[in-house]
Amino acid sequence: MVIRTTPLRGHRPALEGPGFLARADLQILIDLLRDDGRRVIGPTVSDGAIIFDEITSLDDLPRGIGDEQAPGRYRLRRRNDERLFGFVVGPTAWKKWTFPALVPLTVATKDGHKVSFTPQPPDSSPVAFLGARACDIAALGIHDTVFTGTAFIDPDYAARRARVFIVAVQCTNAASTCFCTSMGTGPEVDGGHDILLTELDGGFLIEADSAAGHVLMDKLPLRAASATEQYGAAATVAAVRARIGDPVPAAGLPDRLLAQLDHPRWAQVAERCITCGNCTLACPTCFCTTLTQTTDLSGSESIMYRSWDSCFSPGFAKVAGGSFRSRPRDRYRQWLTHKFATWWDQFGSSGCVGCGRCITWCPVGIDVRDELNAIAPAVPLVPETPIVEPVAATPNDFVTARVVATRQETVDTTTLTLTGTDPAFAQGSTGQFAMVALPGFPPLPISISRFLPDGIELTIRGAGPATKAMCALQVGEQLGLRGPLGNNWPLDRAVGRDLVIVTGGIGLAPLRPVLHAIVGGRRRFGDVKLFYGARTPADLLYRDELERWGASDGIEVSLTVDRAGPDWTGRVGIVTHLFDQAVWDGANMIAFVCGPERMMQATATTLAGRGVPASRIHVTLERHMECGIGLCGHCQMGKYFVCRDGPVFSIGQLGDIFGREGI
Amino acid sequence: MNETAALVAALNTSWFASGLSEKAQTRLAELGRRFTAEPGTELFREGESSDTFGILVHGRVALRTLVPERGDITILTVEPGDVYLWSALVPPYRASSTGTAIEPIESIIFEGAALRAALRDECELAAALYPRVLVAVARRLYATRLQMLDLFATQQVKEW
Amino acid sequence: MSTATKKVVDERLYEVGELTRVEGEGSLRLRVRDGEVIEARLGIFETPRYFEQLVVGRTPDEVIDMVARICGICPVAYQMSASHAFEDLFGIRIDPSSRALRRLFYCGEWIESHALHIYLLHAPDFLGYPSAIDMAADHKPLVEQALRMKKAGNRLVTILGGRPIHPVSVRVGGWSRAPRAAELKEHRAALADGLAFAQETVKIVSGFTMPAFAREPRVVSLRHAAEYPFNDGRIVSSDGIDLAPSAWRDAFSEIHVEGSNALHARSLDGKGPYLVGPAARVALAAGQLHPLAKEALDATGLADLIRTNMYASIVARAVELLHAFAEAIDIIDAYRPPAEALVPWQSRPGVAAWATEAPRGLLFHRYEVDEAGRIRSAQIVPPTSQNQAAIEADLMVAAKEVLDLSHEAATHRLEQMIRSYDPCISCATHFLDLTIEEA
Amino acid sequence: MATHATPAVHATPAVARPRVGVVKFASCDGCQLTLLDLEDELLSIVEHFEIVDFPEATSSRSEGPYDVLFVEGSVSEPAHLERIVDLRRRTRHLVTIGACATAGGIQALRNWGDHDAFRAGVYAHPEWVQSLARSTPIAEHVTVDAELRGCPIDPGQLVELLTALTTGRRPQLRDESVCMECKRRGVVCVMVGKGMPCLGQVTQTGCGAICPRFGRGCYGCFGPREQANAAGLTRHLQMAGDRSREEVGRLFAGFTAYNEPFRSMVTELGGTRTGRTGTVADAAPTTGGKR
Repeated sequence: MVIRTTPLRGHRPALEGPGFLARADLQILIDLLRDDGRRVIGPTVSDGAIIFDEITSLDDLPRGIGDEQAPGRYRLRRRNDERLFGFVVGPTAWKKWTFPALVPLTVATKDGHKVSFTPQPPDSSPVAFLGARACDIAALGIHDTVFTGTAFIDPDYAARRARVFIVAVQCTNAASTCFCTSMGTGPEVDGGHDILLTELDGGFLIEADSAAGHVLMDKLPLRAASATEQYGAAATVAAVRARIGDPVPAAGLPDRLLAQLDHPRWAQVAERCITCGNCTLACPTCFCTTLTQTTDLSGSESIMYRSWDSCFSPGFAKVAGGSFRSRPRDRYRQWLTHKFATWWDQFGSSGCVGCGRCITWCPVGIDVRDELNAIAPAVPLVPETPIVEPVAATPNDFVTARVVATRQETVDTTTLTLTGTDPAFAQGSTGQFAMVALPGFPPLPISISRFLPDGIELTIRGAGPATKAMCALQVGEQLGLRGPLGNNWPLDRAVGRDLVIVTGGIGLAPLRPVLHAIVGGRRRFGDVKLFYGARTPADLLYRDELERWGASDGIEVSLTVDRAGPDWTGRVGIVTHLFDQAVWDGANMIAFVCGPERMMQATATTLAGRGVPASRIHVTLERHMECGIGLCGHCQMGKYFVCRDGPVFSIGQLGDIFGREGI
Repeated sequence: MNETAALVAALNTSWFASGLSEKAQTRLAELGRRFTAEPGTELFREGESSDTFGILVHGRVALRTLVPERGDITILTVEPGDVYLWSALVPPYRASSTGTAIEPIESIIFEGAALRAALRDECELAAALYPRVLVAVARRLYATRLQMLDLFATQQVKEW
Repeated sequence: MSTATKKVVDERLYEVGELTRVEGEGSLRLRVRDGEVIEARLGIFETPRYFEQLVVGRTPDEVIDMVARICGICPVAYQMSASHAFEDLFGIRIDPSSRALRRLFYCGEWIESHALHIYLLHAPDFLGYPSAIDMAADHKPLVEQALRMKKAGNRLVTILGGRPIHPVSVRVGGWSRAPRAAELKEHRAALADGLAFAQETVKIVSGFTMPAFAREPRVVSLRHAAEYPFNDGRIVSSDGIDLAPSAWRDAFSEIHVEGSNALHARSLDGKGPYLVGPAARVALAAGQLHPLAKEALDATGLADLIRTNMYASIVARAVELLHAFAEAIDIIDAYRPPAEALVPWQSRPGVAAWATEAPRGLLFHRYEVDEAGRIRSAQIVPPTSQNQAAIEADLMVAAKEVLDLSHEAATHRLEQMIRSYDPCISCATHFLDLTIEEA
Repeated sequence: MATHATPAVHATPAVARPRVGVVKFASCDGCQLTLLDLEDELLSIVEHFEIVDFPEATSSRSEGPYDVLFVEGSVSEPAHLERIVDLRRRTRHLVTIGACATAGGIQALRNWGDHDAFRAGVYAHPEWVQSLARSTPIAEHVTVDAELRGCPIDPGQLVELLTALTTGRRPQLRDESVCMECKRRGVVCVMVGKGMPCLGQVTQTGCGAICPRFGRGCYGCFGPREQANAAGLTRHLQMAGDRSREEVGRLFAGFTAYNEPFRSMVTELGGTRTGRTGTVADAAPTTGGKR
């Protein structure tokens, strides 16, 4: 137990300007924070490095210890002084406490046909970060935007973050790997903290920057800092800035980088890169995660965990049939372009704070600064803004819905009619999807094939275990839903225009609501043509509705199949074949396209040839999705999260990333 | 109007010929003649010699091929305005599939020897016609490629 | 075999094609003609893996990782014999605290291995079940307690070595990482619980009815003045052998027998088979047992039976289980992390040899090390090779006891007899160095 | 006896109590022992699965058929060749467990050596000993439905595989590097922080980063991960780490050496014996214990 006798406390009038705290009295600061019921997290020596961990006393701090850092190399060294913060950022990032590596999100239980999903409360016990540097604070700011700055809030992060008290420390040295100056995040601490310390020979210059900070500061045994001390502090930090210089000139970097997607250097760095993922996990801003389920043997209870993942892992961008970024070079390019370029489009800032962790902790010493300078010459490029935000939903929050009807559409495809869905679905609109979960299975994005007053329909093709399990659901059974998610088909833009709908296979499901909407208000649209392709006549979905749309609803329905027997007198050939000779005036036309990516490319090309402007050719994309709201990072495509900014995009929006390999 | 004018008019409705110069259209009309058939009519048979070039004006023609043990498989249906028969331009002037009218059809057909002679002697006509043929062939090729991809097949994901 | 084809009056063949509830693949074959045993054979057809060749050219630390893979049940034993052998040759003095951790490590493996054998492999024989799984249907609490003990042992090895099977932290010169005192303290309660049930276990197994059997074998084990034998002591026998732990070859050697991929160890003095393992250790080192274990042993009053009735080895094993729990707790209570978990060392050429006590008995390693500190040749003598001759001698004795039983009962009885040795056949396989036979 | 609780919705409606077998080829038995080491789950496992064949644990035997067969060990003697094919015929899900079954095991180091010399070097009468010149993974002989890596396998992954089976989902076995787990656990990288060579970057995750947690480099017992850039790591260790070819080769010449790309590294760099005699020797004595 610590005994504190500080005559000054409580009696001293609040200081004007910075105070001076004797080094030994830092213990008092620690004790005060702990008395507030906070765990104090600070630097301490462990396994030959200075990590962040819970500390209780000054003795836990690395007194008189500094570090040497270089690409792929980190060593501690004795300093010839008693400084407690005479080092630079180490392997640990503060996200360990605000965004832990492993978080239980939801407990799902199954009892007969009843299922339930219970969100897990975050551990929000108060903590204090002692020794956060400028770059660390900038990193927290970036996470604030990612997790709480858009329409979507991550409740776990929000709760943890709200309980952090930050004691910042000015950098009085720099490592060879630092480049905060280039990223505009440091070395000077500029806001985002409660208390700021600058270490001097005898102690600390101390300033408060928040109400809580001032309250605490007033309890400390301080004297006013002398002008010399203030000048000394400022001079040291200025010296640090000078030492770092400007290793990565940042002006126009995003555009320069995106203009070099085909640079040979990507392949060269992939020779050295082991794609181990260390850079992304050491990075204080990387936020990609993956869900895993742990189930008891009876399958009656399963816990859904969220854990750190990395775009460098081959499995990260996997969908049925392979990975979207099959080559290491694709994955390195994804990481670098996201961090330094497309992050701007998503969150209005760079994703890098220049802390240098990815350089020091790269086992093979790849230096991101060298790669950037080698790859990105000055070429401008015009960024575009993402379109409408869909309805919000948190990643751990499932609503259970009940199956009231099932319809076998084809041999492998079933339509489920669900009730008891989230009221939000009543506001849902065409093209949106839901994250659908069964206990023990990873949640899957399924597009909504019909909106009903008291529920929705999902048309699911049983391809993998989870989808097969969903197709096998019987009337009365339950499943978990999140949503509706994603944006919608821009029907408003189709009003008064000729609408062409081109789709294939299961792709008709997300467009079915569009057709319902059209039938509901047919007069608002010009000619409406539906071109629908399937593998064989037996694979056509919604046959009765196709019949009706064509016969009585004033929609020109053209069907084609890839192959058929002689008894089929309809068309045979790919779907574009249905209109690639049509002599159209594309000028007043808008197109909605959904199907396999190759088919959409063929269609887009043909439509463009008919004179339909790229901005009015809309496609819906499929990517690996886990959170559905742009928090897990799986579905990134260039600057977009397909789940949040899509799934519907115009060809104009996508530009040349549509159909490019490895994006 | 006279037969030629009528054929020119018919040609103009077709995607294939509408782009051609008036001169080329007229010349084609002189070379071609109108042809009609009832649904079910077999227009040409896979492997048999078929020294004709044909442009479909109305109706639909199914191109089929016989696969042992699977029977006749329709590989493509040709829409109005497209070329449905070009074996007259490609030695050995045999049909590569069986063409059957699945609707009442009307087409314009050209006798092979005459057409080839004209194309050989009249550079202007050849220069006008061949690019259109090439586009038709290229498009057919691309479509076939996509069909081969079997895009809508269920990707059977491995159970484990 | 030609004899098999001959027609003879009352020839009986007892055969178990694949022994079950033993570690590895072995077979049993016993032929009795007119009441006379004419063939008794523990066949071992475990596939050879050539470890003694694989380690040639490798460094001592690599050897420690490699030889662990000889046996999934007693990897610690292999790491112990190897590390001690090299430390002896290189003149390394490890931190006393590191030495205590090595004993603790062994306690963990003994607990895991003995609990596994007593309850999951052997007890079903006495209680009449094909397996502990079936036994659990009627004796669930018993099996659950046994699993808790086993877990306590595994946990101990895991705290020290990262995982119960093929742990990673043993290095020549000590440990790549020594545990914090708190890590061990956290586990104390589980060990105390295990200790209590181990005491119970001694009572339970000494209550089992032992089939009649009488043969007093020579016994061999390590003996240490102050400690129950784990990593240290002298190799002694019931008839006067007394050697340094590095000098096994002064008294013993191995031979290759047809129909077996393992080798028989024999003593050079020609006095025939000898026994290693729990029964041998209890016979030779009962004096060094932990007071709690000694007390429990005396309470059973079976000390003599253990020496003469192989089936009673389960009692010896239970007593050692108890000892391991008791000593583990003592070590944890006294534990201070080593000042230097890993002491620097430099190789020197020569012969590195050492014996330690694996759960199943004496385990001897011998390596020739070259100037570069790489292995030039290796010899590894596991307990089961040494017991093999004794097992076959005991089959002779057991045979007489089973003649009146039904063929099936007799066969089962013989298999049970073999199980009493806790044979570790993966270990037993492929350990012979040609040069020895020539020597 | 509790019945299995496989929910009705399952993709592959599991039969009541899947029949499970455990068999071994050339191995140390450690992986099958891992099943017995699931002390907390064992009794529940035997409620949900019918253990029909498991010689190490029970005297009751079965010839199958098996819903799940766990295969331990490598194919390394003539009899194994027929046996594995025969077992495959009687098995629905064949799961290989451990480095021997998935990579040939440590005994596959003999694949670089002279087998006859090895045999003669160990046995007085090599002619009595049946063994193949190469020790090979099960997948080299029959189709494998799932594999659990590791020397030994990880208990957690084993439980995940079993629950995946009762739940009907695909087992969630990550195909990422050991580094990922190392970082998630906040372990300080031994390669960057201590200059120790470590195979974690090129090795499949699953162990929980045990070796780095215990202050040493990963020795790759879970085998090469998908697209492992072993060549890149080798270049770095030789150039930046200033290590000899043979020293780097010995890193790969371990328990999963026979799986590509480790195999190519060993062949290219050496590190294991390539003949009966002669040790690959550096001039200087071996040292250890240094941090």
